[in-house]
Amino acid sequence: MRIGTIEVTSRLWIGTGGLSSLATLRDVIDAADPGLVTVSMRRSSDLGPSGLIALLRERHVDVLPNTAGCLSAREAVRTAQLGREALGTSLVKLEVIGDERSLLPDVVGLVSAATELVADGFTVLPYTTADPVVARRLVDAGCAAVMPLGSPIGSGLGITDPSAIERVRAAVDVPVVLDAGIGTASDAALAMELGCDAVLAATAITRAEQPVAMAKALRLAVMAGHRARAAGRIPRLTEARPSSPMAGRAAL
Amino acid sequence: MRIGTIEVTSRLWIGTGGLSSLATLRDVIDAADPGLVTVSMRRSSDLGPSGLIALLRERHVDVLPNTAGCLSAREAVRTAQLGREALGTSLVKLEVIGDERSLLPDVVGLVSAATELVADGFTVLPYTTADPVVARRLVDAGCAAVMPLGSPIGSGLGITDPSAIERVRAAVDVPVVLDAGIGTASDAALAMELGCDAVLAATAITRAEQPVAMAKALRLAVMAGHRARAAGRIPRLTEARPSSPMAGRAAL
Amino acid sequence: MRIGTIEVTSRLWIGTGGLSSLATLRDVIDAADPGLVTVSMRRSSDLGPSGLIALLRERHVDVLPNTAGCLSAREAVRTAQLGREALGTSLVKLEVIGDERSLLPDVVGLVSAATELVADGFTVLPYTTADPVVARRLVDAGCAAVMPLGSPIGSGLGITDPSAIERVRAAVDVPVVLDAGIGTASDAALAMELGCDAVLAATAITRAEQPVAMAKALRLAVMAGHRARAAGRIPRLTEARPSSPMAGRAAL
Amino acid sequence: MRIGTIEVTSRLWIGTGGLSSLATLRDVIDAADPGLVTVSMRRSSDLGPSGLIALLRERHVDVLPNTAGCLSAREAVRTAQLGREALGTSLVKLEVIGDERSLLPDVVGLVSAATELVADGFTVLPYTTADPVVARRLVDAGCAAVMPLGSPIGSGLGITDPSAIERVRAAVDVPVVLDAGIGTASDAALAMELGCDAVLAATAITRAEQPVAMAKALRLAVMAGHRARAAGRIPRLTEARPSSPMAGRAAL
Amino acid sequence: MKILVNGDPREVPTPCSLGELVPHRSGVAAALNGNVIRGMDWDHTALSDGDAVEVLTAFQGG
Amino acid sequence: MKILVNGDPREVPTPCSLGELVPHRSGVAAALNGNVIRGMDWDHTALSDGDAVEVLTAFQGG
Amino acid sequence: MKILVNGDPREVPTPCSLGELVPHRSGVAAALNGNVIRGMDWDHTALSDGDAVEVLTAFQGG
Amino acid sequence: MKILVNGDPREVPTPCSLGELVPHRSGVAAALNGNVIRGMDWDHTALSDGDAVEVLTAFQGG
Repeated sequence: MRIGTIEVTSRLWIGTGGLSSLATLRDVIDAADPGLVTVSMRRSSDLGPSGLIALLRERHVDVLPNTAGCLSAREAVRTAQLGREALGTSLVKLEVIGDERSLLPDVVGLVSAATELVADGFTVLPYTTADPVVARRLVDAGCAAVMPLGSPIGSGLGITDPSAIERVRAAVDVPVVLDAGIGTASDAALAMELGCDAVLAATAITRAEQPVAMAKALRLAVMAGHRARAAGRIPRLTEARPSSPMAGRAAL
Repeated sequence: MRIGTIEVTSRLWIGTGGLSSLATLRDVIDAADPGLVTVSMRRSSDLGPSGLIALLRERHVDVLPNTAGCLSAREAVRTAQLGREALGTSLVKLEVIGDERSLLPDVVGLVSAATELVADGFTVLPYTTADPVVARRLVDAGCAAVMPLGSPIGSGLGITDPSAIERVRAAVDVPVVLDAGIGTASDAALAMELGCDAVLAATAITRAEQPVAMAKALRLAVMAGHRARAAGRIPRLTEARPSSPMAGRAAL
Repeated sequence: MRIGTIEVTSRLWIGTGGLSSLATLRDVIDAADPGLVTVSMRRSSDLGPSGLIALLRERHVDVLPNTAGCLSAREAVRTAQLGREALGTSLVKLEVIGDERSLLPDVVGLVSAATELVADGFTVLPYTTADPVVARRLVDAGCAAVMPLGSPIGSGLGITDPSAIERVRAAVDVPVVLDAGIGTASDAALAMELGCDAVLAATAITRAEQPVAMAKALRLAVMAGHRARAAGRIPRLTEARPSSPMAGRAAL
Repeated sequence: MRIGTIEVTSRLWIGTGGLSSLATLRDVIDAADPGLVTVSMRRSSDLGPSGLIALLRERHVDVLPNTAGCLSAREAVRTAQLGREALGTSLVKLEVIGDERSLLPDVVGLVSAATELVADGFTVLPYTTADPVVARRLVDAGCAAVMPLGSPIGSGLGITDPSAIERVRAAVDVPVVLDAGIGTASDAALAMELGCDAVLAATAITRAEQPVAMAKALRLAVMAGHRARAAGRIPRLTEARPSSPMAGRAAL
Repeated sequence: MKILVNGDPREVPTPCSLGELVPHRSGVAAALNGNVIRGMDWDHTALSDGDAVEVLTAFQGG
Repeated sequence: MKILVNGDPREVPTPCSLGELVPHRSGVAAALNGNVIRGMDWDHTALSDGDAVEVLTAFQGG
Repeated sequence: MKILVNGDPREVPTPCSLGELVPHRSGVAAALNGNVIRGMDWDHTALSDGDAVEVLTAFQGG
Repeated sequence: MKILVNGDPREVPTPCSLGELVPHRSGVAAALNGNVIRGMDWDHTALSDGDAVEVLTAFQGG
């Protein structure tokens, strides 16, 4: 799919937080074959670039700097600008956190930060609630995609309200990327079946017992869910429906 | 996995009822690469073998005759014996239907039919409720696997009580194959994540808008769920957990 | 409702296990105004009657001895007979436990024990799975009611598969009493809305922080759910439906 | 509870839309004993007061005018002002609809309309999403309560994401009133168990087969849920926990 | 003169105040060209040709 | 003589064995009056007037 | 003689009936070697050396 | 002079430009007293006593 100026092929995107080593991250990237890889902007102790940047360049992955931890629109806008300077990309995963405990977005601050960053030439991908009205406001503000949460960041609760994701999908015509809450493969498949264009998984991979194996599992799950939606699932029936013919049964 | 005397490699099994043509079934089989393929025993109008048998031989798939539609242990036992005669296999998917509307199994009749068929040399795979106590009785009776239902046959409701499938998994050491209820990819992935060894899909594939595409999707989903279970998913948390470091944030 | 020879008016039934004192039990009984009160049969250290029996007589409640903890039909039948001797009632809540960890019933043993006790003149109320086929077998065996579980005993998980309870309700014409799993008021209301005639609550009351207050809450909840079912609820819609008129809006 | 200057005793609030006659509404009011009754402002064909106003005065109920159907902050503010003029109350249930199909609120417009109305002396009760961050913004703007939706207006889907309601409850110290989505008694009980101070039911009552009976059921359900929360429910356990003593079992 | 009352055109004598147009004081509210006019001000609020008046009351609603 | 084959009445010559009635050996199975007869036994299984024969094969099924 | 009462060994005089062992009639029930004995029969039910007697009453339970 | 670099006080020679403080150009970004300074401007951005400089790079994050 197209995100701003770049073509993103893989529908599994990954976050990189929580892994013990860059070596494991390399293996995770190779297993996940991610469409985009998120990073956060933090202080450099030696005032130089991190080893992470070298690794991402080595693996030729497109990087998506986020504004994780920003508690105001102003802070998020400046962090986005620093990300652009350091990484040479106009992409930004915009987070304006409204509550440090639940890490849920502040959608009012989010809309204003998105408006400001779009005007500044950014390709904005906002982390938002599964609210179709807010999603439409973000698209009207010029966002290139919307990233609704399935459940709180790192909770692994999956998609607590699937109908909300379906409403977001129906409300906008930009890519919808399920962000936050994915716990395992079935959650990722469900996200795609609900109409998402991609899934971002961070904790689900990085804190799994075996991150590389989970990366592979999620990659398969995203493909499975995407194909299943295209295949047109059967309707849900409250009654049973025989899968073997009733006719031609023998009298025994 | 081992089912009686045969080694079943693929963890996606398929039912064949509901497809319009054998040509489509051939494509579905090729897309699903099924471990086993179920068929039902019905009257032959010309007293000869069906074209289905020829197709299954041509594709070299292992066939699993069922006793679909049988309303008593006696009827199911005889149908199983006829399946063995016609198809030259001792495998049987044992169904003893207790209610023609919900197509739920009669577990009392099921246990007695299973006992009789095991004594007659069959490798019995019973379609049963997600009841761990019944499952253990079936294994004690000599069944080679248990096939609990996720929801009613053909309903596409998925797995209405995941904890029940987990209890069946914990109760027995033979293969557990999720039977009935699968609607789409995420259902199949969930079944594997709950500890099933395989998934049987019939209506989900045969009545999908595009059966071949859904067969491919379910094949990927079963692999995804199987790997995800092995990878060790993250715990479910009621609180959020940051996926980006809190330390090193800039003062902006 | 009629249970065997006795008329049970209240639709909240209670178990008595887990309370610290008989004094609290007295208050719980007064708050719950229970239709039936279950007790278990255990060894008498002084070979005399327990204080519990005196209390139940004092409050004029109908007692329902159970066969809790019995792991075989034979043990359950004898325990039922001892209950009848000690308490002078032919009512029995029949439990045949199939698994000491999940405390789920062994439905095969249950049907045979029920058959034997009915022949011996008992009014049998079996604790069973939410399986409509087993429920009908129990009714065919002469049971006066069926008591399907919502979720495991003492788990407080409520009704994990509401559709299963609805199927049991549709399958039999004797009273259906939701047994096991109730955690709080909404669970009890839901049970009645699904068509149950009564709810048995034990742990939900006895291990609540304030047992007497919870008893009162469940009493109200059972009434609420019973009336709500009779009132005929609105259908579930995937779309919104305005509750204020669209016509006559001002132009402002 | 206290809402602005008035003391609201009953925890069941009702909407009045959808009933065929004022006579039925009178009976519904008597059965529900509502804390507040919502009305909408519409054009008067004879330029005079409606019969509804006379009825509400006769039954001595406190009225809560809403801004239902308003698609902008400006329209909602003016409708609120007209409601105050016509009904002589400073209470307003503030609705700013963001999507005519789902009738979900536009939370950005909602916060600005709430701010304006608070400055104008209103006691504002906003209909909002189950978003704790938005809820806190509304309280910071001076709202007297927050009214999160359980599911879309008139859908009868109940509370699709209970954890979201719990988060709203934890985020604010003003009354939380569950608005929209209630279908039947168990939904209302659950809302109170999640920590809501009251429940607003409209369609659930007015479009039930028997509105008066459902009003009574919801009244009981709200009481049940409120008491159950206070009583302190048992924890949810994945394992069973015996409700009968294991000790003292006979050897039979 | 011609004014709009609740969206419908209506002929009223000149001069005409909002108070003359709307006989009641209680249970209704009025807006003139989108601006809410308090009841106390109706009598000395003169209507002009082309004015749009909205007169609302309470109806059953959720 | 008259027998029932898959529920339908059919006239067959006398004598007639199950093997003569059912030409195929592979992919089909037969029951005589409710009892399953193995293929090897068909030729020396004589049919009698009024017998009910069921001849089954595999069809698509779940 | 030695018998088991509720699983515990106990010395009782010979002869001894079940009725002599269990003073109460109401609110209790007894089984002798696994067989339930009705109260009316306790007095003429003689106990023998090694018998296992279970005497139960009602306790709080779910 | 004394400035703050990533929150820590540091003594730097006078004069000192942002470019002199931060040796690298790629993979890092800098803000001076809260305002982002583009890399091309670092060399002619003089630091003053008490300035707060933030120098960031990319770390693993969700």
